Amino acid sequence: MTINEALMLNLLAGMLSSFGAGAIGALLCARWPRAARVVGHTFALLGALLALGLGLAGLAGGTVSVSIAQVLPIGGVALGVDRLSAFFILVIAVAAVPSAIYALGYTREYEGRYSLAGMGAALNLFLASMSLVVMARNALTFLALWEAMSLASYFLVMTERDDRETERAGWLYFVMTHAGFACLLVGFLLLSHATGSMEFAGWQAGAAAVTGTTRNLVFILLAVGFGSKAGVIPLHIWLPQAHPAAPSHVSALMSGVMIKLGIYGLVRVGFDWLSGGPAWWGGALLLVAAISAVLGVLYALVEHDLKRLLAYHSVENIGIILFGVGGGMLFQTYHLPALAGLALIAGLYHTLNHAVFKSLLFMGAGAVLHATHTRNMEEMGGLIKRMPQTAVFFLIGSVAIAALPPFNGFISEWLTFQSLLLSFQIPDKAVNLTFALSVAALALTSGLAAACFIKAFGISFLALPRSEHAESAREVGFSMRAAMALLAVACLVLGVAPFTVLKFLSKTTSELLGATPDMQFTWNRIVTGGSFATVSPLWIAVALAALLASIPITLRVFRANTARRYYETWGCGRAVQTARFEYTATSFANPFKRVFSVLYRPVKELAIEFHPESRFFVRTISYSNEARSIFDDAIYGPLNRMLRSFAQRVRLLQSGNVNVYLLYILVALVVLLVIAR
Amino acid sequence: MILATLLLIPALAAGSIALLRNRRLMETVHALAALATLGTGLTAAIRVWRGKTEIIALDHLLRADALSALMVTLVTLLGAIAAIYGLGYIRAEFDAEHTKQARMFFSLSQVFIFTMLLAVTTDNLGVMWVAIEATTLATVFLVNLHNTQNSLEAAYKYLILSSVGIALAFIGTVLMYYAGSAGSGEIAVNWTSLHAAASRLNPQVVRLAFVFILVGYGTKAGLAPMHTWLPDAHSEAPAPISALMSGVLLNVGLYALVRFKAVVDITLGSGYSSRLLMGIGLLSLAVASAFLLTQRNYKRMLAYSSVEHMGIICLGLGFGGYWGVFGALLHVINHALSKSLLFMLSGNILLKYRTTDIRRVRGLLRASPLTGGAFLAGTLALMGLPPFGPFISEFIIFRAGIESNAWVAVIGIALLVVVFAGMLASVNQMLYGEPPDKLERGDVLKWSMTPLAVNFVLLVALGLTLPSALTNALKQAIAVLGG
Amino acid sequence: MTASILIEAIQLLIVALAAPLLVGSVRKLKARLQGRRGASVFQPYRDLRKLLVKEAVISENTSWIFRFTPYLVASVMLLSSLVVPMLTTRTPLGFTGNIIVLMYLLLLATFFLALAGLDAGSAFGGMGSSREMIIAALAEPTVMIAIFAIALRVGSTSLDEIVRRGADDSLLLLNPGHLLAFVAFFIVALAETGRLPVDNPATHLELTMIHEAMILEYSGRHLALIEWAAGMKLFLFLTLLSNLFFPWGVARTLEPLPVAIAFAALALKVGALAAAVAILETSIAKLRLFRVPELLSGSFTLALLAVISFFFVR
Amino acid sequence: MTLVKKIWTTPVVTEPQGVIIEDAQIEIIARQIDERARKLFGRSLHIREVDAGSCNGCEIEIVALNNPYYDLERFGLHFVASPRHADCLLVTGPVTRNMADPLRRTYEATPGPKLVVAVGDCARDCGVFAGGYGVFGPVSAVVPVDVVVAGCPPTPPMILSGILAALEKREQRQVEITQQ
Repeated sequence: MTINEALMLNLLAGMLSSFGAGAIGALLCARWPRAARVVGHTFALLGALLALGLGLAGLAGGTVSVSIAQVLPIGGVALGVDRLSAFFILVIAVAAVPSAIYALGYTREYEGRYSLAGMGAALNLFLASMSLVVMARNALTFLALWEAMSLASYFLVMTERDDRETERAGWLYFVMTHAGFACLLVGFLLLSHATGSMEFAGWQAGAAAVTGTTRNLVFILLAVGFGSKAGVIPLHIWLPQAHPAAPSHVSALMSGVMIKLGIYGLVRVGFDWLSGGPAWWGGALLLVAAISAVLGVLYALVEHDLKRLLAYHSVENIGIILFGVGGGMLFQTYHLPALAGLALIAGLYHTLNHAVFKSLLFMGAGAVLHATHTRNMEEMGGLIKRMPQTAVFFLIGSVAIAALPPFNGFISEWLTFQSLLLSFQIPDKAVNLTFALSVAALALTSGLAAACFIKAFGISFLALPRSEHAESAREVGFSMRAAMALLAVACLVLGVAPFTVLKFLSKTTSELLGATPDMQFTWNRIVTGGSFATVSPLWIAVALAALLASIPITLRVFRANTARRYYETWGCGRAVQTARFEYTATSFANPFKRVFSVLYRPVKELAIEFHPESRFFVRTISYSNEARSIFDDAIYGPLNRMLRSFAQRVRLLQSGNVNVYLLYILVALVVLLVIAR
Repeated sequence: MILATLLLIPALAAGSIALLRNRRLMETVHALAALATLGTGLTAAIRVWRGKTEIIALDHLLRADALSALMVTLVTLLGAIAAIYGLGYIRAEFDAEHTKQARMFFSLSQVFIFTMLLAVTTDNLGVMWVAIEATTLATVFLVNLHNTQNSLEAAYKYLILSSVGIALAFIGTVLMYYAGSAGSGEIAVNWTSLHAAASRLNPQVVRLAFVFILVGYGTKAGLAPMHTWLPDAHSEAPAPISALMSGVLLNVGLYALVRFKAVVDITLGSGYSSRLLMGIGLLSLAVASAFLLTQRNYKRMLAYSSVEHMGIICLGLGFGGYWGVFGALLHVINHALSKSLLFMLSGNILLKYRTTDIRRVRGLLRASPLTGGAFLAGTLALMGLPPFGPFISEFIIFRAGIESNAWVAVIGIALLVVVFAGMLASVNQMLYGEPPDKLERGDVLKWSMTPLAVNFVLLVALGLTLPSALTNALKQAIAVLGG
Repeated sequence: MTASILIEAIQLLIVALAAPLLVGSVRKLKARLQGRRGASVFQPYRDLRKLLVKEAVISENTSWIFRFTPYLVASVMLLSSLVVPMLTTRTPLGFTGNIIVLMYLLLLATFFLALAGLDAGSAFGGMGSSREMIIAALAEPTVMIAIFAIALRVGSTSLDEIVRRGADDSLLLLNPGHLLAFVAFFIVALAETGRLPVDNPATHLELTMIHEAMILEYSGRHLALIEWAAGMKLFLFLTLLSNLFFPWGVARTLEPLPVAIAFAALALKVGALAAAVAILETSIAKLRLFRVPELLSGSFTLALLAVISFFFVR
Repeated sequence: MTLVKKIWTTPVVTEPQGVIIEDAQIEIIARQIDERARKLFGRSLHIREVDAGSCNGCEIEIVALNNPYYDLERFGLHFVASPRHADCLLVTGPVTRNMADPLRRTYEATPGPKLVVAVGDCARDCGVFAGGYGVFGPVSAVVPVDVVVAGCPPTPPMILSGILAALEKREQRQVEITQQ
């Protein structure tokens, strides 16, 4: 099927007008919250569906380029869709469609409390700017849309605005993202100065001429800028603050999609704009990937705020994606484009997968929050009985993010492993070793991620409710469940039928790298590196299902006792079981905290209040065990303190004394006169 | 002739208001005069731009080229907006018992407009100097309109510092004149003559003169370290006046500076003034960022933000080249629009909350949605976010910067991030959260706010597009400056 | 084709049926080493049969996860038995996945087992889950690096390929990297299957339990499935150890004689490894929980050395 | 190494089946248990010990069952950590007030079919503790008892034979094993 440009253009126009209508419509309905909610989200849904179409059409080979010289000076607005853009539009849409559906129900309780008009407008703007930013084809268009995206998401983060914590989170988020933007700005300007063009096409053409320090500087700046959006460690600090503060469908979008645009940028930088660089670029990315992945999951492990835990997992997953991207860059450096393609496919596939399961998980967390009004896992428990469907969806998300078969996370992580393992073809011992350590880091990450999601699901959903909130929780409404169901199905489909995506992805990377990736696949099987490795996700799923079915049948055939008797949990015969007997999230994480205490540097506090009569009777015990963030202690804390103390010192200049002020003028005059000579 | 009319309208209005007793009549005269000034100003400006010419009147005393036209447009436009907003604001601030203050306000406002217009339309450097000194005198009383201890102190500092500054500028002007006379016989104290003779000036003296002018008019433009009067004066003045002082008056100071720069660049090459401007621009940015990081008074916050933006404009001028100057001029417009918008809104907030303490202003978005929303938009514009004008002008400036002096540009961008962090924290604090219990909901001065829509629309328009008319106008202005 | 299906069926049966025997044998050998007579090697079969006729007492607090887990765990082990090359170098279903797939399948089982541990809300179960997961997580890097070491040597991560090419390589044991990887993998196998010195499968003390603590709530047929699966897991790991590192005697064709020889070889190799496990378990004490990471990092170092040695010998 | 050497040189100390060293009963009992248990539990019996208030004398004897001399495991008997895994409860001691409820719960927690063997005089009739203020009563007052093994404490062979008796007389409750 050939996709003509008119269709693409129509889809693009339709998408933009839907988002536009949503934004304006929501604002117009400011007086009627319900109408604002419905209008805003319905148009968002429509726009997202059209974006889905646009993404698919683009992946199928459709291209479009729009340029409007009148809007924005210096080159005007330039948009275009190639396969890479189309893929990211698809990623955006895949998360946006369920998010819009979910939001319809989720935001119902915001009516009368928070501005639904503002929220609907911001959501539409957010979706529109995200879909457009990946289509940008010159520097100013990209930067303007990039900032618009940050701005819209900032508004969304600030939705629940009464909270001081939200305020701080919004501030930190916007400042970090703006700092990242500043890096991008400098990087873009340097690159356009060096290549003499503001157009991306010009960069690609002129990149070869950019050498030496400028080239490296551009890479570093852009990597830092995009990295801060992606949330790689140590630029991640905004993520665990902003994601919990935002409404859950927004967290889903931010975590599932927005941070991926950082990945988009990195892919563009590495494979398109600068098209390749020295080995240390890729090596640095691998290092960052390893740190982000391992530390991300470790911080998630000790986190008991469900949404914050998920946010840390985004850091981890960005790390996993970066293994693919960084590995791809290294392969490219060593002129192994086929392997670079494989690595990039792994990274991009994980990008899509993460968008799917992380959105699912955030929505699940949102449903829990909706039902229990708490994000603290220590107050949950037993929700699987009260919210059975949500529990199933969350479980599917957990299994998928833990990269276990037969769900989607497994396939992309498997591909990542393969691409890392195939690195032995590079004839450089130091690089080989880097890859070997990356393999270890990835393996550790996946093990820890599994542990973390056992905690997340087990503590929140299983056993007895730990608080009255959890006790009285009820299943959430239809639209929320429908959205989660869609994503859960997507997790499975992407897990058992990866060929659907790989087909497009291999074309995408071929387009980018000019070489076919080192993999073959059919509808039921993926082979990488010649015969290096195979996997048949479909067969695994089918065989597992068949065996699962056969065991009960076999048991029945052999006339096993099928009687079941329900009785209390075994607790050595103690009289009652309450939720306080249960293992808590803190205790679950404790071994990890001890083993990795070097990284956590935990601060323990134990306070026991004894009975006044006897020390053998305890009145209250409080125990807290907090992990401290190295990065706050080592980077951001000092930076903040330095800036503040600098500001305080400068403030002393404004003493209020006119004589002193006059002195300043005099000093300025004298100094300038001295300089001027 | 049109230039004379332009100056005459505010002058006459000021005189007549001073004689009036009826408050309503005062208001009418004030508003009509402002609108008339706007009409005349626009006509004059358009004539200049259209005809690609300059208007000379009163035997070269008055002269408007493309750069003047730009300034005239800004002064009259913002003057009109502030005047209309001022009607409501003054009504709310000064009841019938305080008609004296109201009269003083209306009358001095017109004087203020007059002096600014004079400063930007005269060709005579001496007259310009006098006009700029007169702006100080006009505004000093406006700053002290409330006649409190704080406002008196602010006015006093303002007067002293501005006068010292302007005295230095006088020395600079004289030196400039001397440089001209010493080099090539007698020349008029006109900018045109000086400009024509620029290549023949004595470079050593010009060097010296420019330092004096930079410090002198820099004081008026609020550049660090001569900015110290600014936060006090701007925060004490009534909102419409702060809006004009911050949005326009600073630019008038800068205008004077730029006029001399054009001459100096011909004599010494652009490197000399560029270095000084970049240095002082960066210093302004740094000082402002430090103050913005720990600011507790929103009017002072806006004032320091002005210092910051003047710094950015200086950077743009310093980076030079077509795009550097283009960006700087565009930023002048953008800053004027956004800052005046914000200062007028700060008047609303002050009326509503009766405090300038950021920590005591909570839940603005909830308490007065319209004011809050506009305030948010304005600060976003000031912080350089799309889709507002400053985003574009800052982009253009820094693009020029990377090409001419990358390190300065990078430091500038880094300082802007600090500014961003500081302002965002303050704005967050004000906009969100629960408003104080006793505060009643709703916006104040609803109808007076309507002209602010002009600022808003223009800001968005400039953020999204750059009309060719404007580009042409700026191009002509750059040509005047020899860019 | 028929032969391949037959081979698969045989493999499935071997794992399913021989797993309890393997457990019984290890126990018997341990008993003898401890100076006891011990139960018959067939005792595990009896235990399983008995458990199947008993009723299942299930905690009221549990959900379907608790009941589903035993079936899943057993299914995963059966599926794994189809993937691991046991008798021949060609497992027809081998294409379903390479060794990484196998490891992730096993992790899937552990995942659900740990969830089930938390399901009843008992402190023991939670404790077991937590400990099981930290060991599983820490073992993971070693597994992957050991796999990397093997993959480097044979140029593949496909289990069939590894066995086939390994069998061709007569100088296998002279390769230092190979031996290092073996030791590393062996330690990991002990950790993964819950053997000493990481976990004591025979403990009665809740506070020292890891695997046992998770399954403390299970009874009847559920317990039977889990015990059976644990046996199969041990069997699978020992088979992997023997066939990946000592692929002697594995049949290259599907003819009856080589397959029979392969069967005998497998029995011998697994038997020898089982004996090694038993001797090890008798001669060393269980490590404290927080010493286990040191053991695992030691094994990780060995595996990494194996990889490094490849790059430097190459 | 010394350990391995020791293992190597120490003979098997478990008495072989068919040789009576100290108490001929063991062998007989063992064989009987073998047969009975095969019928009901398929030659596999998992035991959960419950100390319901004992002086721990009986426990010492029970622990002795695990040592290489008696080596209970060879008969397919095995002590387990959870009543969920158990087929048989071995209860010792007079049931104290605090232990009555836990004992009942343990019984309930054990999946059926199940046996209860009360070990020791105290378990039978509270022994010397009868009438104590903390004593609730004999085991039979709390849970249905299949077999009672008398003795203070009973010897390991007696306990073994108690378990055997339990297997034999499931239908008839309350059997007593006393030293002959």
